[in-house]
Amino acid sequence: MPVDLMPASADLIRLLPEIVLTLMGTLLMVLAAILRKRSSNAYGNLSIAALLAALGAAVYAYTRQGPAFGNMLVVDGLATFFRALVIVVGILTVLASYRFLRRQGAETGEYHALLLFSIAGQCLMAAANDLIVVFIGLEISSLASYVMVGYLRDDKRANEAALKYFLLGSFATAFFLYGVALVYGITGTINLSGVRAALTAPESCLQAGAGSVLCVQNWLAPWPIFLGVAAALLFVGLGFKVSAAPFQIWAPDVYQGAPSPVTAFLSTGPKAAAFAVFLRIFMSAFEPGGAAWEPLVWFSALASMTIGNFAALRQSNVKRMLAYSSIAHAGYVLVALTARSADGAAAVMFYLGAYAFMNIGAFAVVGHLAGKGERYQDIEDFGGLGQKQPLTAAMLTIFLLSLIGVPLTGGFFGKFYIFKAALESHLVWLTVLGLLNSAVAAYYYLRVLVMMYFREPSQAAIEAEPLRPGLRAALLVSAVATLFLGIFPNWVLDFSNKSAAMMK
Amino acid sequence: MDVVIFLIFAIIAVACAINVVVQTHPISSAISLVGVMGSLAVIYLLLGAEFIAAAQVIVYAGAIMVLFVFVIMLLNAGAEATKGRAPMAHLLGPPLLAAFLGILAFVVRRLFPREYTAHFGGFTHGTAKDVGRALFTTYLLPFEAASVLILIAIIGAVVLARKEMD
Amino acid sequence: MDSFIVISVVKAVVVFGALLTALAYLQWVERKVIAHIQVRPGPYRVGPHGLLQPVADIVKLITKEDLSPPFVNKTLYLAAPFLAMTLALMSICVIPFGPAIRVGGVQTWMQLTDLNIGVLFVLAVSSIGVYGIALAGWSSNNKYALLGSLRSSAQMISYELPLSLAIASPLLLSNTLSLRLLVDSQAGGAWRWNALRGPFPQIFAFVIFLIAAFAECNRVPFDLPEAENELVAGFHTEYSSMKFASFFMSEYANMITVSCMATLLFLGGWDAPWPARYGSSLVPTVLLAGAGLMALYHGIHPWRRRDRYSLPAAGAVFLLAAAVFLLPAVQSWLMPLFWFGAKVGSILFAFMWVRGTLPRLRYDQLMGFAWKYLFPAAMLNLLLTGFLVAWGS
Amino acid sequence: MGSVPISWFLTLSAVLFALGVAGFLFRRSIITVFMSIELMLNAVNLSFVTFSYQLKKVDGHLFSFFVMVVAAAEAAVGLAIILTVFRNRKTLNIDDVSSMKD
Repeated sequence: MPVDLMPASADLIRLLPEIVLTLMGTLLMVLAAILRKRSSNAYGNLSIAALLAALGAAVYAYTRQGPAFGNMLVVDGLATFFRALVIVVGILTVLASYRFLRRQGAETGEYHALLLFSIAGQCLMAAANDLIVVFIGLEISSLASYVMVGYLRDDKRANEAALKYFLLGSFATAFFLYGVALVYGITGTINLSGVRAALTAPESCLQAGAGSVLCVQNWLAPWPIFLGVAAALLFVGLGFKVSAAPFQIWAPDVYQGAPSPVTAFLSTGPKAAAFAVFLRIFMSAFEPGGAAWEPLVWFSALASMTIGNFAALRQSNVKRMLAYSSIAHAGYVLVALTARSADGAAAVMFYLGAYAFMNIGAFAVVGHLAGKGERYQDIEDFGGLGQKQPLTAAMLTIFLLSLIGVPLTGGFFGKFYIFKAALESHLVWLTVLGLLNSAVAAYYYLRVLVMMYFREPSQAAIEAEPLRPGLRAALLVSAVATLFLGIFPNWVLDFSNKSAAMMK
Repeated sequence: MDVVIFLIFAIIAVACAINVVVQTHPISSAISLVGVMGSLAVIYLLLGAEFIAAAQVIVYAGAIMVLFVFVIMLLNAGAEATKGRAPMAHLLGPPLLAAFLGILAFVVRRLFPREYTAHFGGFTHGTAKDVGRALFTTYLLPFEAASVLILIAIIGAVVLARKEMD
Repeated sequence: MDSFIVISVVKAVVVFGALLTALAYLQWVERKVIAHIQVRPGPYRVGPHGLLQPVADIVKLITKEDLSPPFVNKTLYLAAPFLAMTLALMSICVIPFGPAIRVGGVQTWMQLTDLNIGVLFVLAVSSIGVYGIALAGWSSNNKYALLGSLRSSAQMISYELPLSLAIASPLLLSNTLSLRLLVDSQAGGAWRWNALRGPFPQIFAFVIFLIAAFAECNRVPFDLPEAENELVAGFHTEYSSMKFASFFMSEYANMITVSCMATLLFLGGWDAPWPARYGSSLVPTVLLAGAGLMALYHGIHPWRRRDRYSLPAAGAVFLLAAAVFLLPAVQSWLMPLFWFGAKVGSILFAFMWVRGTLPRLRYDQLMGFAWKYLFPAAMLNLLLTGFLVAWGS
Repeated sequence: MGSVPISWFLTLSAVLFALGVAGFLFRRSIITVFMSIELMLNAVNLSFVTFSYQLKKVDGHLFSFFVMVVAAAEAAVGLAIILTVFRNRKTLNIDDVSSMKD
């Protein structure tokens, strides 16, 4: 009768990053109760230590690759890449948060604990090989970020952002779940390897359960329709998380209302994790039914790029502008997904890596300049920053140039690989439209640059305090990483190519 | 017999669900939603999911909806204003929704031909024992992850709803 | 099939008849107990020793004017007492009162219906029981009623947790969710009852269960929802006549349900505390005979004149009952009923005793107590039990 | 007498889901909007349980169990967010909660 409930040690090692993050998050809460200090640097330091430990754990788990927990989790190149990416995003977020939270008098243990939990959820998503684990990872990550968005409770805009993010997020989650239910009915399993096996050898009916749609339909009915509906529903849920059109409406309000470090985190961490899930579901499990979902992604990619870029043109609020630009960037990544090739998958990984650094850097500068209570967010407020704070302005220049896609920055190679993969899959029109879009995008990024270097100092630039060590470290790391990816892309590219090839 | 039970509770569920949507007062919507949940619990029993049926009543009707009713009473929420809605939503909404419902219903109806049926007692492996065994063996990882989720929910609720920021 | 329906109908009539009578008389017993704690006689006028008082109360409640205030939300205002009463009576359907019996060659259980998930059913019904109170307070459109029902909702949600956790530990020992099998697993004497048996006696869980049950029934010292000195009458301020009586009866029905649950979960149900061969079957006879003799003695030397007839009559009834318990033919089904009734009765007496003794808690103390002490204690108990059960198997 | 076609259960689930979507789109009270999401989750649970019956596997029950756990967690956080919004704005109408515009 007694079953051996203790999982094998190999399973635990493959789950190590999540375990480390969760334990440290809990420890932070306990510590906050013992220290009885509302606001302290110690929480930030501890969470940096936790994230570094988790990074180590992720690398260590990579040395012991393979499936875990009955194939619910799989540690491979893709998982490790995205785990490392979200953990690094977490480190940068914490570094950028020190001064920001101090200014708001809100550097509490809970903030850091929630951040750690959220990252743990994203790591779980990156490694998940079962839709139920994906779902729970997604919810861990989302619930923690809902709270983080509304963390400054007395700020009206933050409340509103949290409410919108929460309502639309749960709405999208319900669609995702309905998709999961249909997948379960069609294939009799929701394990992604199982789904793939059921879809590749469907006529045998062995992989799927005897009662599944695959068997019942007996190949008289057009089963790809069902699969298409299931894929569409899953796409709604994930498309929301990556703010792809037409599920992008929440992004501008949430990015604008949330505290700047949280915005930086939201626009990179959850997005990267959701794309990891995207890759696993669409490039691996649903690969056999690829024709059913390709038009969907094609349309969404184009819509995201166009809506994002053209709406960004009209914005005067920089946070809002960056929000629209992040919608556009999700569109570029979707272009690579549409390619449905190993090269495309590798391009997705590379692009998200580069994008994480440049976007966090940009938001960190915005948060730095915004001052107490985030008063200065207008594009005018960047006037004369180059004069007053040359270092900050130089960093922002690097990030913005990378966002445009200028050579020698990570953004350039990211876009290059994406469009290369798209062309190789004969998506000529999408490539052309994407390139046109990047040209449009250059305009609104350049506007900020012009403002910084060719205008008189604004009130915000005059009031801006000098860069504190934490923020400076975050900016330096991001800038160096952006340039590194732009000058030596091969190191990361080789890894992503290898992982993408392994994914099948 | 099974068909009759199904139809009775399916009709109650749909009627209550419609009521959730058309009632203007949140508390009427909440009570209707409890009605949906109760009738779904009976339908779960029909499908042999006795543990889920009990969990449905305990968790959904007994905990989540009580929380809703509690918040509605706490905020003393009144009936919602009927004016000032976006005209676009009203014009485009119903046809789009009907289309969506049509497609969805068509697809799920096509999933299984008519000869695939369910009757009470056709599936008896939904007992607490079966669910528990699967929960602690096959689904151990999601189970543990779900506990983290609940921890987050507690922390989050406390962070947001606490009185002072001191 | 036909006999099944007939038996079911008969059982339903008997159970609900007995239950409703018990509800009416529980009220009388409570008034008497409280009165004796406070050294006064209690109801005395209607019938001998006030025995007809419940009848008088019912007549009064039915004939009272049925007020329905103009400012209430009609539908919910009418639905709330109905809901409270229905839910309170529903749990009794799955509660077994005794083992299988044979009546006229047909074997049946002293239970309306057995569910595999009987415990979950009771939990489910009790978890939605809060709606009756919440809706009553809300629909009354009265701030005191609203406050009362807000308090009540919060209180019931909070105490539901320790209650469920306390239920979980005996379930671990008994390894079943069916109430009937639960009793079977504890058969064989008091040392096999979940409250006392090894490897880990559930005596703490029993105490936690009782405390939480007091709160779930809104009883003193947790009767905040109807604290009359601050909230008038709490959630049922606006209710009168039979609608008020419904709330009142549902409270007593809930008390009976939780007492039955405590008996089934922790005290071995209808199982005698020690086996019949050591004379446990003589206990009711001895007790009843003792009571009968005492009544006869007091009848011979009455304090008051009227007792000259009533007490000997009562004594005769007791002696007759004592004799009935000796008949082997009825002993097989009367003994379980006696033990079940005795255990449930003791717990109900505890309810009244506490009401006569303890003061009411303040609201924040009440919530703090649930979350800071009761919940961790229940959790700890469950963990220890789990470890010991796993270690033992 | 007789048994119920599986497709009826699925249709019921789809109808409830669509009604949830309708509630989400047309209601203006934040709490009702949130309740519509719960309705959608309930519809999904019915699908899970139905497929579980059809496949004669218990897994679907587990999924709907996890959905319930998640729904409970979401309810706690969501209602807390609604409370903070109400505290700052004294309104529960979703149209009044839109201070940020392009």
